[in-house]
Amino acid sequence: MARDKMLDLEDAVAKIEDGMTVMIGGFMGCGNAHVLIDALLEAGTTDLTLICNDGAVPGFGVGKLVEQHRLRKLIASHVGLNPEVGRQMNAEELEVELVPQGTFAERIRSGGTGLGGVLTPTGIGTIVAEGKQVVEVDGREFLLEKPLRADVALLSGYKVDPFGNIWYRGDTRTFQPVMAMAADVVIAEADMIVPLGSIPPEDVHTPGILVDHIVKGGDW
Amino acid sequence: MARDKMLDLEDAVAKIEDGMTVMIGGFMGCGNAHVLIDALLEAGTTDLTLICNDGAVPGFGVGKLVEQHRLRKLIASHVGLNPEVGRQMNAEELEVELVPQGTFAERIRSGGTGLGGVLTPTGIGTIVAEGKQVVEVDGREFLLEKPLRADVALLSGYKVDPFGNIWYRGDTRTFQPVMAMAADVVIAEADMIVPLGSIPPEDVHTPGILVDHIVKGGDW
Amino acid sequence: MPTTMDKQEIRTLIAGRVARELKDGDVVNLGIGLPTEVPKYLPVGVSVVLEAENGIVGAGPASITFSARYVVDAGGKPASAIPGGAFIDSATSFGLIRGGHIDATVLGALEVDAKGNLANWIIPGKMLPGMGGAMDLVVGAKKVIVAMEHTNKGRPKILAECTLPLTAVECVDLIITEMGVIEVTPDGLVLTEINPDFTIDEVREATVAELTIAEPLGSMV
Amino acid sequence: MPTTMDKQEIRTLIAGRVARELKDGDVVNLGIGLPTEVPKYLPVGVSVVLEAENGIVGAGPASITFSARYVVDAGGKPASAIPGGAFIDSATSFGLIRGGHIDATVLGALEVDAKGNLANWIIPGKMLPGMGGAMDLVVGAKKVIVAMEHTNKGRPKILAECTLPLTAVECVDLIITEMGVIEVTPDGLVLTEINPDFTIDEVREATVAELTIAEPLGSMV
Repeated sequence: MARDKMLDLEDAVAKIEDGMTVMIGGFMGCGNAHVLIDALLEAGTTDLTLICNDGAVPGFGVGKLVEQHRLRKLIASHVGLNPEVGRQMNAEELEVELVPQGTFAERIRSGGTGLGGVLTPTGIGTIVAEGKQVVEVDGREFLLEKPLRADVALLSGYKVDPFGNIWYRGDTRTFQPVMAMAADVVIAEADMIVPLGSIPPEDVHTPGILVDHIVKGGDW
Repeated sequence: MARDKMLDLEDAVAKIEDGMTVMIGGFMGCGNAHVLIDALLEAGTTDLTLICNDGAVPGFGVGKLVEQHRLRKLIASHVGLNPEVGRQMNAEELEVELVPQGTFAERIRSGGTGLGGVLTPTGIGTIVAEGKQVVEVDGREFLLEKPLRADVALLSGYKVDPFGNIWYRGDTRTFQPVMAMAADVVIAEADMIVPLGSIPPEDVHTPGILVDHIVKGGDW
Repeated sequence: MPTTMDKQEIRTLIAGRVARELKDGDVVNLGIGLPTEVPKYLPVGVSVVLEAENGIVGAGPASITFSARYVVDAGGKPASAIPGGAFIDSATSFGLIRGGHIDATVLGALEVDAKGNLANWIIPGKMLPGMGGAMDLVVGAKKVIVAMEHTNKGRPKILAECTLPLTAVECVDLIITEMGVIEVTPDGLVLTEINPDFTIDEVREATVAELTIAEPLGSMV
Repeated sequence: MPTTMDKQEIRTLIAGRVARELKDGDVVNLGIGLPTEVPKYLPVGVSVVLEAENGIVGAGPASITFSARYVVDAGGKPASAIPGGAFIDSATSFGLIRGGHIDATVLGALEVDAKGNLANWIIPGKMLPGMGGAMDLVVGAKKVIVAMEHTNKGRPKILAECTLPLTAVECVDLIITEMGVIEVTPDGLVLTEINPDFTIDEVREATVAELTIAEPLGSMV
């Protein structure tokens, strides 16, 4: 089980090709995979579809991907704190799909756990429901929201062991556990690489079987 | 936040009335709320609907509730290791509803998280699908499995703080985190009562806001 | 007299009145802005558990124990977990929210109407911050309290029918403004308390939706 | 000669052959009974990660480090987590299973048919153990390997069409018995390897479903 998944940063971001769909966890930049984002910018990768809760803030985290025009499309729940998102959207340089935050989490979870989608009361009677299937269960209406998946997920863990088990510090966990299940390739940056077995099995937040590659993070 | 939720065992099981629906976590008896089950037997409560993964084994955990004829109905995924379940079922003393284990977990999760149900590929083309709605998503068929809720959930935690935060040891966690969200009243037995703040916030498995009452467990 | 209250006095009045809606032990989610001031005004003996939808149950203010690099609140500001608090993932957080495990949510509004419909996330062509967690919160929380100034620079925000895209339908339970407290009932809006600085006519003038006046009408201060 | 193999030799043969289907690093869920013997026969250099659907990723044998009071495998027997293993809740465990994160599952069958339909959880009126995790496993695992004796005391179990209630439709990829290895293809069942103790005719006689014989036909031992 102790196979080493460590990869150089450049080799890791080389897995991401122009035009791919990428998931990045975190909230308003906190918990973003900052080191991987910087390497991705360095690599020049572009035309990406980003699935991330928000556009962060200018100059921080995924906000940099927006600023440097690396995104074709952003799927998020909130973009208000990064005015550049709105500007690019109005200039038709960036497509934005807004998803209620709870639905956003569940759509990713569905994508990673083999479910056909989510039946949620959220969005019923609003423009979010437009064009979507409504399913009635015991007389109550639910919106069918479809699964989300990505080519690559970029995670940020505090403690990561060589097998890829992740422990997230503070509330950086956010969407990362569901994203770890919903992407074809999962790359985690580790603030700390810890020995195998040093995360108690009960406290592993993301099991290592979901993580393909690990890079050294923390330096941002 | 440090309100004390401790309750005497008898007062705790008095919350459970004849005819109620009760959820109990664990797997083949491991992780069952053994102390609460014994107190429930003592209290004489009967005619219960039990939502538990299995019937455990004779003389152990929820197996005792079966043996002592306290159940009207059992909703479970597996009953093969407790022959008494089959005997009572054939004698029409006990109604048994079998649910695939993954669907069982998700139905409870739906019940606790306000979703309209689960869209699962599991069970399609089998007798499990009989009488159930099939929803097509992008050309693939999914079974709509409805939410499960209970009047009371009985949990078994290893470390529990006075606010009700729970840390489960080993693989006793099972269905307990989803059950904690899907019952009107949640009672946890604690192998160890630990001081508030002693479970690191990242490692709380069930947040205390979900737990109504705590009893001292461990002694079985 | 309305003109005697400055912005901060208005916020204080509203946040103070919201605080009296909360019961000891309530689990509460507070929107950004004015609602975050509510905890300052909780009566003695009342403490609530703050939930931040990005993953804190038992959220607290920024503290040296918790690095801002790893802990922020739902506004993206440095935060902490209080002793006994928990950090959870977003799917679980919104499970709590959608599943009815939050006793109350307090948030602002662009418009509210007679049926309790709420609009607070988009002004087409002008402002598109996104709904964030608001749509889930107002659908899932047991009690939805709108805390806002009664008008937008004199333009009524409490309407017969919302004109902006909705956040959710028939979701608001209570509206608390600097003019009074309005309950959403199946029969429409009921003014249950008034700020004695205003007359009933003044409140009605600042409100497009029809207002029933409770008997007796309480004072909000 | 078939009659020369006793039960344990049959189990050893089947488990040994299943072991050669697994690749280094595979995440594998093993059903109770025969499949649990597979890890003993893994070739040198091949190690797999065992998933137990009740919540262990990286399951190991009973050990003094882990109390049987707190750790059991999917058969309810004392177990452990290996270094680097994780304990997870059931919703997450079946998320892994349904979501295609398990490379292979190995389980027994009452019946399998030409389309890869599987029946292994109920004999109406006789045996009703319940499906447990089997329905999810065979729908979700990337590769479904049925490991079983070729017949039930001479009565064929590999049929043209299953007669018992199904576990899932068209889910089986590979059938491994003491007589040979059978692949389920869109064109039906293909015998790819044979136990040299048997002739093709003997295998066909013990199999109701039509069998295509691979060219060249390999040896399973």
